[in-house]
Amino acid sequence: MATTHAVAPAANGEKEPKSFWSDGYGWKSWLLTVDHKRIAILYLVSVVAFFIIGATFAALMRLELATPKGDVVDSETYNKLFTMHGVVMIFFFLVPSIPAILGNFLVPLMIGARDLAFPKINLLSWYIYVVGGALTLLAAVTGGIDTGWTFYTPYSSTYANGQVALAAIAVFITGFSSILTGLNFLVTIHKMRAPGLTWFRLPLFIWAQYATSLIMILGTPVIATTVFLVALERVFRIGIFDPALGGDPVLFQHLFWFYSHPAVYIMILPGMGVISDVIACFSRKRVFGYSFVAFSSMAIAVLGFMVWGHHMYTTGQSAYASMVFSVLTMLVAVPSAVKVFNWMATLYKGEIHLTTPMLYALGFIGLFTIGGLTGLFLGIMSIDIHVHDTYFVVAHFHYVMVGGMVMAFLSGIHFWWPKMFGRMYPEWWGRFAAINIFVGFNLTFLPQFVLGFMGMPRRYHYYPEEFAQLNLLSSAGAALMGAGYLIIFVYMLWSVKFGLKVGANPWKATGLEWKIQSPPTTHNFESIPVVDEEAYDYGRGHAKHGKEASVVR
Amino acid sequence: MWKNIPLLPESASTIAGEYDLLWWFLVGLTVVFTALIFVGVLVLISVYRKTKDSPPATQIEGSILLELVWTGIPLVIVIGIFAWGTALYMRHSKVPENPVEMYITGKQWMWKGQHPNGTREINNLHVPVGRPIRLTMTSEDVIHSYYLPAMRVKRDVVPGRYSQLWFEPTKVGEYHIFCAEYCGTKHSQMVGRITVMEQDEYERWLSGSTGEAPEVAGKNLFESMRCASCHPVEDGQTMIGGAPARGPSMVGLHGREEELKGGAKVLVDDAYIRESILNPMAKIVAGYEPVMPTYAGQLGEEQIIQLALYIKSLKKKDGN
Amino acid sequence: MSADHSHAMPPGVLPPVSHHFEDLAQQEESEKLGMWAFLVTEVMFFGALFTAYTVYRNLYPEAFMLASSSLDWKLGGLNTLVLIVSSLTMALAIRGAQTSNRKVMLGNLVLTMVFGATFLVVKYFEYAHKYHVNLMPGPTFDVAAFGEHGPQARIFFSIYFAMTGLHAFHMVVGLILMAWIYKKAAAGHYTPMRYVGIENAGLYWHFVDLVWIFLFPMLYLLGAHTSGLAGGH
Amino acid sequence: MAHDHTPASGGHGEHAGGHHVMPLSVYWGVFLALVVGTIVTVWSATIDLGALNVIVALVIASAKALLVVLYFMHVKYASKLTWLFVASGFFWLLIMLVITMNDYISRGWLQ
Ligand code: HEA
Ligand code: HEA
Ligand code: HEC
Ligand code: CUA
Ligand SMILES: [Cu+2]
Repeated sequence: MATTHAVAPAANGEKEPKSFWSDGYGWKSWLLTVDHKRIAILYLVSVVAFFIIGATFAALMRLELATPKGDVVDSETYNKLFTMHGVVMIFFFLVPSIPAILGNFLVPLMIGARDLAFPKINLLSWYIYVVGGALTLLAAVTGGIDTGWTFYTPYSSTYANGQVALAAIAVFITGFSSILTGLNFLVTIHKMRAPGLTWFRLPLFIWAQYATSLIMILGTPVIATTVFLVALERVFRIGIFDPALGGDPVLFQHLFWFYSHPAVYIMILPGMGVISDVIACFSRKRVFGYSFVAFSSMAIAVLGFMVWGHHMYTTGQSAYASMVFSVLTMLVAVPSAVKVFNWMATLYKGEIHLTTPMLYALGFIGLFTIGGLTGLFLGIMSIDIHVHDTYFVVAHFHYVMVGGMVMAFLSGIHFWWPKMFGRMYPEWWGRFAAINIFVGFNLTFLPQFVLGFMGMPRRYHYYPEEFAQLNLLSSAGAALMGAGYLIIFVYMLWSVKFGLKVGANPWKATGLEWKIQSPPTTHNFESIPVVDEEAYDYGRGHAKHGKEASVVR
Repeated sequence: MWKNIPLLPESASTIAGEYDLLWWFLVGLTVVFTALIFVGVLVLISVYRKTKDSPPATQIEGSILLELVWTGIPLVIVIGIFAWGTALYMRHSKVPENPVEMYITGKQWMWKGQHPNGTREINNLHVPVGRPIRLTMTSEDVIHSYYLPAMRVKRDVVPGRYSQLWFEPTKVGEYHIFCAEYCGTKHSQMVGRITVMEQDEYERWLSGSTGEAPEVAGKNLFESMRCASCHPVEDGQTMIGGAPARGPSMVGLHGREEELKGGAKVLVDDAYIRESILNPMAKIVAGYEPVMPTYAGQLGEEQIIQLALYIKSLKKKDGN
Repeated sequence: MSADHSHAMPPGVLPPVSHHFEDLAQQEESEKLGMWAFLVTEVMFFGALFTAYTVYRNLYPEAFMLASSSLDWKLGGLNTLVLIVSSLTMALAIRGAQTSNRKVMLGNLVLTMVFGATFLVVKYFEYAHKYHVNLMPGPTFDVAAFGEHGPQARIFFSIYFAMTGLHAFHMVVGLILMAWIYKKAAAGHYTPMRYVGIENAGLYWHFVDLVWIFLFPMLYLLGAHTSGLAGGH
Repeated sequence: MAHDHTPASGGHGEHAGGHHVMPLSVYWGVFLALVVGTIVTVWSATIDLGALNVIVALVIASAKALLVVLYFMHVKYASKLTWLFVASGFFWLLIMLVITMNDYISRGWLQ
């Protein structure tokens, strides 16, 4: 098992090796595939498409916000923009990003299986995702929705114009995609690990996926039911959330956040999994405190379900309940801190390679720390009173979601790109874009912390003059960051055709996925491997200098 | 250019100082930890960066001691800031004695304010400096949120119930009122100014404005809505023809503990009066029949506030 | 749990194993675990409604009692019994598969479907009645029917229809599932060696029964101790 | 789990430990208990026990549910993993109920 499989890059133009890519070329071979790797590629394409849509909304918003007056679009349009931006980015980009793309591709490879437990259900979940996405876009073009991604009642159920019911149904449908993915991963990880691959030999990416899947199957049904009730309320006026009919609008918030807070951990745990793997590889070291990192994922998943009320401090929730939520919020921050410190310790006495994925991983550590610590501000009742629903919150969540998860996503995509496509992206451009995005990101969102403390409310189309300069700065940063994304987009596409071909293990990484050819064949493994080594066993030969041409020496 | 760009919010209330203290403590904490981590990462990558002759990585399994340290320290810190923040919250939620009572109604997309003497204003609020102000707020449509950044207070204004907010301005001046909860198309224009004035100036301002005192408006409503046909408003009053009143007397009602059918007790406050008018069957007063009709749909939030103010003005006469 | 599927199965002895599984045991365990995970999801689906129910029942106890009394406990009780019987027949059908008793298996599957359909028919009459007396939440809802408690009673009925509607939807799905299982059973797919399919269908069916076991007292019997078991006006 | 996956070659008997055939008497016993439980539920609902009515109804319903889960759904003989899944389903339901109600019940407790 310990032998390295890295081979010299085949000269361009040589016949492609048989792989899952060459297993059929027609559209049917893709749209009817049950191969987890092809489904991952389907997700890659559709998720990136939704990112582009969401980013277009963001670009328009930042353009509008560059000046205090509403001069680009009118208020109603602006409101629709941020609603669609939030809905698309959360439900159609970030939630499925790492799980559905990298998770789908890697979970079977990493645990030595030929596929996920339920390949057809896997394909089904992609179709559900596409249908949900299509309905959302339909809602957007046939009237739009202006409720904010949080769908607060009674505004959404009674007063809002536009296609709220349709959008609610779309979110409802998309939920099933998430549930089925989670269910598939759970069963696969439980039942299909290769012989010898015990829980504590699993890559931390798998632990993270496991914890994420738990949240997906336990939380998502609740949002599904809740938005469904909103749709019913809107169409039939059933009175569940509308105070004019006797209902309690705050109940909606409880149910909504029961899912949506845990969902923010759906949007970070997989990223943390990626970071663990990437940092271990490019420090050529086993992750420091493996079991603590593993269990902290589980702790986050479980505790994360008990803190949702920190979004509701100003609603009139009982002070006692707020207190309970507040203290639990503080506790859930601790396992995140544990992870950050363990990653840093992993760097210690390592052999650090500052490759593109590593740059993103390091960026993640820094930005996630800022995002997480400002989350603590918000978790404290008295502090949240002032900054709730201001740009401070906007900055907080972009730090964790963009600075955290998007960085992790980019890290993972770069890291496993050669495995997925058998080719390497241009490393110089990779690093350039990474630094570009890091700078642009901070320029965009750091000023928003200040804006929030000064009191600028979020979801504001017009804003007072005194906030103008900082907003302009933020818009400029967004343009810079946008340029970074554009660069990545271009060179990634380029690399699919022209990138340097690589062997099985260009990074000389550990893990079963690197022991098979790149890109893998449809059935992944000739015979199911027997695992006899611990996770991240970089001490054993992998890190030795070799003569093979590979990116990491 | 940057000289006249404010980077800090004004602080103009008694709690702003304490708030900002904790705030800057947290900022400090964040800066320290962020610096620790940024610098730590930079140092580690420059020391252990792979070069031609750097040694291979040393494999380290982990360290229980270290894990305990970096679980324990953050734990202590977060519990500490939780305690601090919660103590502050508790202290700040206690309303001082004798606040100036004002009423706010949120409505897409404006803030309607009512002073104790009936003066009304829209999207503005004039308040005296150095006096605690208590706002009783409700909404006529969706959820809004009354936000006074300079006072560091914010409270959601939820339809169907009263929410309260208090602050004590310390600095004369004009500050923002924002609506902080997204409420539809013109959410960003649901803004206004709060003007903090010296006490005497405030009084002059008040007297200069006209407006029917809310109690008077409430009294008129009480008669026109025929509340008076069931509820006595003077001690010992009987109804037309000397019949006993069908409903309880309103005299001295506000602030009293009322006994309900079934033995439960309830404190009569604005919310209870509002509920009694809109949903009389929710709580039945002991000794009375549930005959009062609901006025939901007939009275607006502002009118209910006027009625409540009128009822409040019906104090028991001294010596009785 | 067990990851030790190291030993290879002799191929071709048992029913075909999907290509990506190592052996039949692994496949069966996966399929069963998948079903359980799905049921956990189902608990949370209904859970949101249970939460809404609990909140409003706590806020408006009288209205809930009053509104509950206008449901016909006899029909609800009858349906409870019907479902319990169908659960029994379901269990017996699986036992038939386990003991390779084809007649028992198929016969009980048919019974299960019959009782499931009975439940839905009864439910249909209940719904129809509520519709006629304007107790279906919506524009036609008769708020005046409960006096001052009208709006709160409407919430009760909203929750009633949401919960029983979701439940009835599960019954419909269950019936379709049963028909499919029956087809496979008749074709001889289930043997004592391999019957996860019917077993999983059974798990689903029992779960739906289980939800009803809670719904019945929660929805139908709230007012019984004050207004007696009058019901159904 | 405690499964030893004996390759079942002959086509007779159980090939994995989980396949437990329960005696008929158990099924009928459980069935009877469920029917009795239903009757007791209805009966107990007619007596005014105040707040206890709810509790009685819930206790009976939970007992019935437990019987269904343990016997009809065979959890009694299932792997620890299945137990864990079942337990987590109910645990999470409890989280949602308890923490939400925590807000509603404690409104106005503190000041
Ligand atoms: C990926 C998504 C993500 C993640 C991971 C988080 C993580 C956290 N979030 Fe965030 N949050 C959001 C996404 C996310 N959040 C979104 C989208 C919203 C807004 C929703 C809306 O209204 O639209 C929001 C809003 C939000 C609020 C509500 C604000 C408001 O509306 O008023 C609160 C309040 O408590 C909060 C808290 C936290 C906390 C305490 C964490 C913690 O988990 C963070 C833990 C991490 C750390 C603490 C950093 C690492 C620690 C160290 C490096 C060491 C030092 C540590 C210590 C000293 C403790 N978040
Ligand atoms: C996964 C989640 C995700 C991601 C990746 C992003 C990415 C970005 N978001 Fe988003 N955001 C949310 C999730 C996310 N956001 C959510 C949930 C909300 C709350 C919605 C609600 O209130 O309901 C929100 C709200 C939100 C707001 C607040 C709106 C308001 O309250 O009024 C703003 C404002 O600056 C913003 C900006 C951005 C920017 C600049 C990016 C960038 O990272 C995007 C990068 C891409 C580009 C910048 C576009 C490409 C660039 C060009 C084509 C060049 C030209 C550009 C310019 C001229 C500016 N977002
Ligand atoms: C048909 C007679 C009737 C009319 C008209 C009526 N009420 Fe009442 N009201 C009652 C009765 C009887 C009670 C006591 C039983 C109860 O609590 O419902 C009551 C109770 C109240 C209470 C609670 C008093 C307490 O002691 O706790 C308030 C406040 C009140 N009414 C205000 C009003 C107002 C304001 C109006 C007019 C807009 C009004 N009522 C019109 C009959 C009436
Ligand atoms: Cu009112 Cu926003
Ligand atoms: Cu949260």
